[in-house]
Amino acid sequence: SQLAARAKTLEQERDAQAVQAASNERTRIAREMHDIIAHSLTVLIAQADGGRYAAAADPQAAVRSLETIGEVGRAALADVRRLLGVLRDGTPDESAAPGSFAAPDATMAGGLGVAPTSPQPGVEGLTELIEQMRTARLRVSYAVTGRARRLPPGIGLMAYRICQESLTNVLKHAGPDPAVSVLVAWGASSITIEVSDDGRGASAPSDGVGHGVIGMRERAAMIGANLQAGPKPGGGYRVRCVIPVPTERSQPQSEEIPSL
Amino acid sequence: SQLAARAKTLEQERDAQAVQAASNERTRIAREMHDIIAHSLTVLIAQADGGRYAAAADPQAAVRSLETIGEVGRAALADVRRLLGVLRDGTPDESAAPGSFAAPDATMAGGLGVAPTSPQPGVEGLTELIEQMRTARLRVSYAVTGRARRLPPGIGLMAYRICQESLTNVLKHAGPDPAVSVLVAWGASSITIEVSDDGRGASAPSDGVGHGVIGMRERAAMIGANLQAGPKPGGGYRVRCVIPVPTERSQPQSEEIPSL
Amino acid sequence: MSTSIAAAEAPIRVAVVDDQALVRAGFSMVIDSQPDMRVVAQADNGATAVAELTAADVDVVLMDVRMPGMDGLSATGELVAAWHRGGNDARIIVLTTFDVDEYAIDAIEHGASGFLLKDAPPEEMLAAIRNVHRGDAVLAPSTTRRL
Ligand SMILES: Nc1ncnc2c1ncn2[C@@H]1O[C@H](COP(=O)(O)OP(=O)(O)OP(=O)(O)O)[C@@H](O)[C@H]1O
Ligand SMILES: Nc1ncnc2c1ncn2[C@@H]1O[C@H](COP(=O)(O)OP(=O)(O)OP(=O)(O)O)[C@@H](O)[C@H]1O
Ligand SMILES: [K+]
Ligand SMILES: [Mg+2]
Ligand SMILES: [Mg+2]
Ligand SMILES: [Mg+2]
Repeated sequence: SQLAARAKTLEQERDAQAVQAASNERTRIAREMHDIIAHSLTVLIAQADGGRYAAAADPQAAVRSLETIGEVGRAALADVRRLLGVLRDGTPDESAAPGSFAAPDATMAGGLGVAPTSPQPGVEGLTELIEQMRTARLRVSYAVTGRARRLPPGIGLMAYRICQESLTNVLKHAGPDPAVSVLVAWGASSITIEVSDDGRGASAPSDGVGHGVIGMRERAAMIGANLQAGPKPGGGYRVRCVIPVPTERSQPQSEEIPSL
Repeated sequence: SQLAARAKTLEQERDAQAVQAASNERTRIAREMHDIIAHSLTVLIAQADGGRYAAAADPQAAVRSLETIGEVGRAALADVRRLLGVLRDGTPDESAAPGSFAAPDATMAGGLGVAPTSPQPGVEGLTELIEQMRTARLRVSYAVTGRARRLPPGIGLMAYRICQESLTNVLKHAGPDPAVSVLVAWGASSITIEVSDDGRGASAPSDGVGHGVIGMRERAAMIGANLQAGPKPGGGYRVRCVIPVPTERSQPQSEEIPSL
Repeated sequence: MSTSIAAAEAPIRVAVVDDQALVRAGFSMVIDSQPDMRVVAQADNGATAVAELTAADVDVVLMDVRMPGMDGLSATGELVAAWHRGGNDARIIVLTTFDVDEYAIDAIEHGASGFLLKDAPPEEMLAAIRNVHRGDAVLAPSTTRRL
């Protein structure tokens, strides 16, 4: 009967969604963990190494590094706490729970959705991120072209995460003392993020098990952005992501919306 | 009606299982993360503070702490990568150094296993969804206006979920034998989704605890879409969502992208 | 010899109980850097702590919650009971990484005098040690607000 057919469909859907929900949950958490925790740890390690070498000439450098490590470590632990809070009781994520509008969509947000206290970073957070990298003794230049405007939070977070992972990768893979440039270019209907360095590029050793670039590609694909990452022909490495964003004209509720 | 009741039961079961699966997964990961990452961060912080305080009397204490931090940080990073390997594909990353990571893989392999490869539904999946609803004796009309084009998967999925939840709500709340119309209108830089019925509307009983509409609103907000849902003045209920999408001109890699 | 009152007073004798040696070492460095306190004992789980601290000459114990074997809450309960019987008024501050609300109440019920997050700034930890030694109760600021 028709009712039985519908019932069967719903049953199958139910089972598939259970599997899908668990799997999406894992991927989502994996991405978020990677970007938050791996980044902090890399900064901590760079600080520890840097402070230790500098201490030979300047003992106070060791103490300054320890101060930074305390701060970055505490911030990372706060992030872990937030992530765990979400994991434990799903608080900020309640909406992803019951209802057929289930977990898969959470991936779109690029992460953990609404954080109760600390807002998710966006493009405006890049200045601070870059400051932090400079503290870790990375030479970073930062330029913004075009006219900045408000972005939907999911997109802003993604732009931030791409820079964060790319800069982390520079610290990890580009070799000693690379110069990096970060560029944010606002176009009429896209924003381009580019992180480019003059380091080891193609000759950097790789263990082939990284999750950073995969995560960036996944985030990008979710919102129809195009991401390229790889060594540059003349040396160095570049990550470039072109993210389509609503044009100012086409913000919701403009005149373009057909009236139904 | 009997149909609505049966559909509702199955829907609830399906949702409950998906929620349960995601929640089990979160609990498990939360435990792993706490044990691995939080412990490492705690060590790093304690060492940073200790070295800093001890440095006043013994400058070498700072250097020793920095050494320890470098080592612990590197081990933690290896642990994070192993955890990520497990999260992403259910197998711990073999190439990573053996270490403190206990065996969650048993749970994983036995349980929900490998990430399924089934593609997420998009706007093109609406035909089938509506067919399903018709099979379940719901009277649905379906119209598409404007020129359809490819959407980023995240946006297509969102459009699909909005229809799915709205039609589910019609089954649940609109009363006996409602007529529903689903409209998808492609604009130059937006896509509008509308699901409208002539059922009980404002007079439908509500227990005030639904997550469907809240979930839709949150997802919409993430990508800068505008969602309206509510009873219609003349009776019935309507959900309407205007989603900004890249214009055809502005697809990634078009001429608009500044060359960097 | 200094004639100041602070130096004349005996330093606060502190014990550190945590399953992670590097955490114990870090806390000990902070504590030992202070003129008015010093670490006199360490233990890496609850059972060892009970065995070694019941009769020890100690004023304040920093006690981790999650440890293999006997956890820090059970150890706190046993130590406080034993000290009470022996007329010893040593105090315990329970430390944890997470679960602030859950453990804070448990910790107090088990007889702890204070509760702190493990990553509380060192100044806060030092102040907590001095406060409970003086007889004041100490809760993590975030906890006090929620209780
Ligand atoms: N700035 C860079 N310079 C040179 N090589 C790079 C750079 N960024 C990335 N790579 C190369 O790309 C590989 C993949 O990067 P990815 O971020 O995915 O992994 P990872 O950094 O090795 O590990 P993870 O990010 O998971 O901790 C790296 O192993 C490295 O070989
Ligand atoms: N088509 C409709 N006709 C009449 N009322 C509706 C319709 N759709 C939604 N509603 C009303 O809006 C409320 C909220 O809907 P929502 O989807 O958020 O919750 P729910 O369907 O009750 O529960 P859940 O989706 O979480 O299983 C419903 O309880 C109902 O009162
Ligand atoms: K001392
Ligand atoms: Mg990386
Ligand atoms: Mg609903
Ligand atoms: Mg412990």
